[in-house]
Amino acid sequence: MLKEEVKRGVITENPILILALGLCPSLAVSTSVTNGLGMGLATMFVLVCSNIIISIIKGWVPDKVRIPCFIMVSAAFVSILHLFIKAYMPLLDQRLGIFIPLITVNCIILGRAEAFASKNSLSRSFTDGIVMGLGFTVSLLILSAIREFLGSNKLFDLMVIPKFQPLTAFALAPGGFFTIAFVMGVVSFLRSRKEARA
Amino acid sequence: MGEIIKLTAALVVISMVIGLAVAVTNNKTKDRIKEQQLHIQQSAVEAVFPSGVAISEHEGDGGLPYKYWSASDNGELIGYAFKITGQGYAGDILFMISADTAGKILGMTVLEHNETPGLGSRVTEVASNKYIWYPVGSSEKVKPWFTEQFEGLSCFKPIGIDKSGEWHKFDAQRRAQLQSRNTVTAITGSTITTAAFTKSIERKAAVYVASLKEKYLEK
Amino acid sequence: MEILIPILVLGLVGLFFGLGLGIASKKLHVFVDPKISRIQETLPGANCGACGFPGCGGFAKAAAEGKAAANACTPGGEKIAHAVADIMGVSASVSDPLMAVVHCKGGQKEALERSIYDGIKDCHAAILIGNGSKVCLDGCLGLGSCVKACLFDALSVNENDVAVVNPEKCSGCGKCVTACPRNIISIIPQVHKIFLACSNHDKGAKIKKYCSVGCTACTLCIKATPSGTITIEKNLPVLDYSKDENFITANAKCPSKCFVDLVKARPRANIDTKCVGCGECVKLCPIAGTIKGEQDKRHVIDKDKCIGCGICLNACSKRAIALWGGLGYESVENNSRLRNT
Amino acid sequence: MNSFMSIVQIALAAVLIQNFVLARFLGLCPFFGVSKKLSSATGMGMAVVFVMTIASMFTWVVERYILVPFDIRYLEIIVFILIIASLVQLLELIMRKFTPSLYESLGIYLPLISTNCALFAVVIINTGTNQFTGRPFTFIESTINGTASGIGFLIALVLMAGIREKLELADVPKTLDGLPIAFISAGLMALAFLGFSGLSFFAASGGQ
Repeated sequence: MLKEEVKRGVITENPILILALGLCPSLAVSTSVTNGLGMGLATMFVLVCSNIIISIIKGWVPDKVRIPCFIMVSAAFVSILHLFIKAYMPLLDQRLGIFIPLITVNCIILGRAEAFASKNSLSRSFTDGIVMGLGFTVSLLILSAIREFLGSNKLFDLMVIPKFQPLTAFALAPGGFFTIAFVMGVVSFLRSRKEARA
Repeated sequence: MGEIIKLTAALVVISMVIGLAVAVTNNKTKDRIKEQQLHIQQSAVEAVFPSGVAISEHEGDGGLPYKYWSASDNGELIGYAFKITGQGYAGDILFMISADTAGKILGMTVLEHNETPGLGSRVTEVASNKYIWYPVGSSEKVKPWFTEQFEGLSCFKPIGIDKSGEWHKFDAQRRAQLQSRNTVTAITGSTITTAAFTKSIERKAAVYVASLKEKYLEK
Repeated sequence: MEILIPILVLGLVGLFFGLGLGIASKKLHVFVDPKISRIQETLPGANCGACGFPGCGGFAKAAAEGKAAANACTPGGEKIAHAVADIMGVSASVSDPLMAVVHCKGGQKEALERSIYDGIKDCHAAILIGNGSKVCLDGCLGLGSCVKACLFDALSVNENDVAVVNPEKCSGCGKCVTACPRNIISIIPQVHKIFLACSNHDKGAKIKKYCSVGCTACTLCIKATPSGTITIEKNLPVLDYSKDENFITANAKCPSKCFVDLVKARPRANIDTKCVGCGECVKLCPIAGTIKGEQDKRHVIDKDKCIGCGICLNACSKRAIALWGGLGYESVENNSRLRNT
Repeated sequence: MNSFMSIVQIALAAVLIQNFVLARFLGLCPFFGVSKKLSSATGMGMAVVFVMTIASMFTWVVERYILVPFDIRYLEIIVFILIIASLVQLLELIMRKFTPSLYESLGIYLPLISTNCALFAVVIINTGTNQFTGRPFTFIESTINGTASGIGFLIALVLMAGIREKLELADVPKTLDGLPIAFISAGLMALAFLGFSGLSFFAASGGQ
């Protein structure tokens, strides 16, 4: 059952490439693989925790204040995570500086909270949190690998090809858009081929 | 009326519970964060001065800079270190610089910046020769070339910017020639970032060293 | 103490906004007729404007105030008309479900092209450049402006480069009618299965030169159908769908096959043993030679020639003729004459 | 004179040099969601400018008079989120009551904005230091920054909507249809906006 769930999260309902959720951090942070990994795991942690809490308190929160409460829950987890990273992982904090607070408003968390956690039981929202977080991290890694290699000729901050002069545009804003467009194009190509065969 | 109470109660309870959770974590991590920051600051100061030197911290008494470190080698004063902020391309760049009483720069290290990755962010780039399939590379501690090129220049004279190439690619003879002209090489494609360093050193460092020198002479 | 301040501050901010929202929702409450939102939920939400109101929101408001008829939502059809009626507590007379049809079937195989168009895939754009690439100035350009306009994905351009409507998906909302620059799409009741697939106004046989399925206004179809059901306007027959006529005979009689019959295979008439051979049916049958047999002997129907128009059914006093077979055949009880559309 | 110059520089930076969508990647989810039609794009853009201005004012006041004196700046994220979400809902109610016509055109976008990363980001930036004067944002500067960022978002959104409406007619390869082609056109626009990066009026940076 879990394998099927993971497949759903990573492939069929991948948050970035298919649902087009959580684009802001994925483009901003994917300039290096270590950043991407750090951001992916941080988002996964916050997503899972907020999914759990929201599925617990969903019945109890009056409908009028539903949105403020749900966002606040995820904001709380982000602040806790932010303090935790500042205290124990200063290097990561230096790199992901502005992007950690942005996790709260990352459309995935509120998207999943609204669409999924507020309607399903705790265990299902927990798995959904993990699965969506995994999908987010995987696609983030793909994006950042491409951008880091093309943009600054590095992978995990180690040089890759000696004489290759990197195209710095890929490390900048336009590169982000082009990379995600390219990856989405490939994904939709594979999907249409699979549908054609099925 | 009941609905309003229910509404407010929900919001208040949730924000209080969250307030508690975050406050507790903050308490637990507060001193840890302070310790981290101190540790970073300490290692920055050590990186700026030659190793094996006695470093002492001083509170600037009202004058500039409001906090600085002085280093002396078995009693004889070598120089001062202090933090400077330059305005880079994408915001402030905070860096630590040390200079001897004559204004000659001893060492420099970047503390904080959010320059664009791949361009301005190369100020902290170490000209490493480690490749992905040969990650071991040279083990000795390599200083970032951009800050290393400032060593030996004087902060009293204007610092020129040479765009012909990057310092870490030059041989010793070209580097000596640059040093004599008190110029540094710019990172390709980010002159604004390079200018941020040279300008703030010319203006701020020079003033700091001058005021510290007087204080030293009075003592 | 360290922990108390944040809790208090957050609690206060929460209180401030909780009260703010609570009071605001109470005091600033704008009376919104609950019926409007309930109606809105039942509507398809396509905002197609077929009901004449600005989108579903506009229609819901008008319906709740009783200004709009419950069945005005054509795409919604019966289901929604009944739902809206229940909410409003009025009875909803179900208007006939409608459907769009494209009055052209001259594609690559049939119609000549006078130029090769390789510009933007849009009929409006093609019209700007020398009024389209087809010799026939009224034909379908097959570039899909109607396809893009359709909200129900009912229109598509077939491999012969002519726009075709899928009756199941079409809700008759009329978006495509306005989208087609050549105005060759019209809305007809879904009960009718036959329509004229040509909108060319050229005189006489001129059309034969550039379109093998073009209508030459030869008026044979008018002769084959009861008077008044088909009239000629600017060299083109116009079918009057309000009349009780299934136009099967018109389709059969048309020499250049301009009509399109949505029923894949028509049922065939069959004479059983009750036949006394009175010969009445032979007189009325529009296709000569389909019914054979001598006087007072049981007559036989030639299955290939029979077009299933059902005229002989009523002519037979002994009720000896019945319609058999047929694919996609819909029998509509209350409409006797159209029973065999 | 000096503060006026920094206001113009802030506005310029927020609209052109560090455009919210094209340079800082903020607010992409609504950006790609709403930019299909020009009318909805302008509506959304206006709503964002409106909400950003009010949110900047509100959060600046809370920051200066509540967070800083009590030294609980680490609560920043939560308090701001609470303010933004409730503010948007409050605005929706107020607009529905007092300006129904405005509510008709902007109303549907308001819930969409409350979860918009750009809104939250502008608020966080307002608490940082003003890069032109080195000192923290003053009240006017933070409001101008909010409005200018909103206008930057509006400009990018309207440009994008214009392009995407033209894209409907072009024959895009099947695999790139939909979002990928929108991303490519956004990438090209980002490339164009990169041209503004060197732009700075008055004194060169670090002039003061």
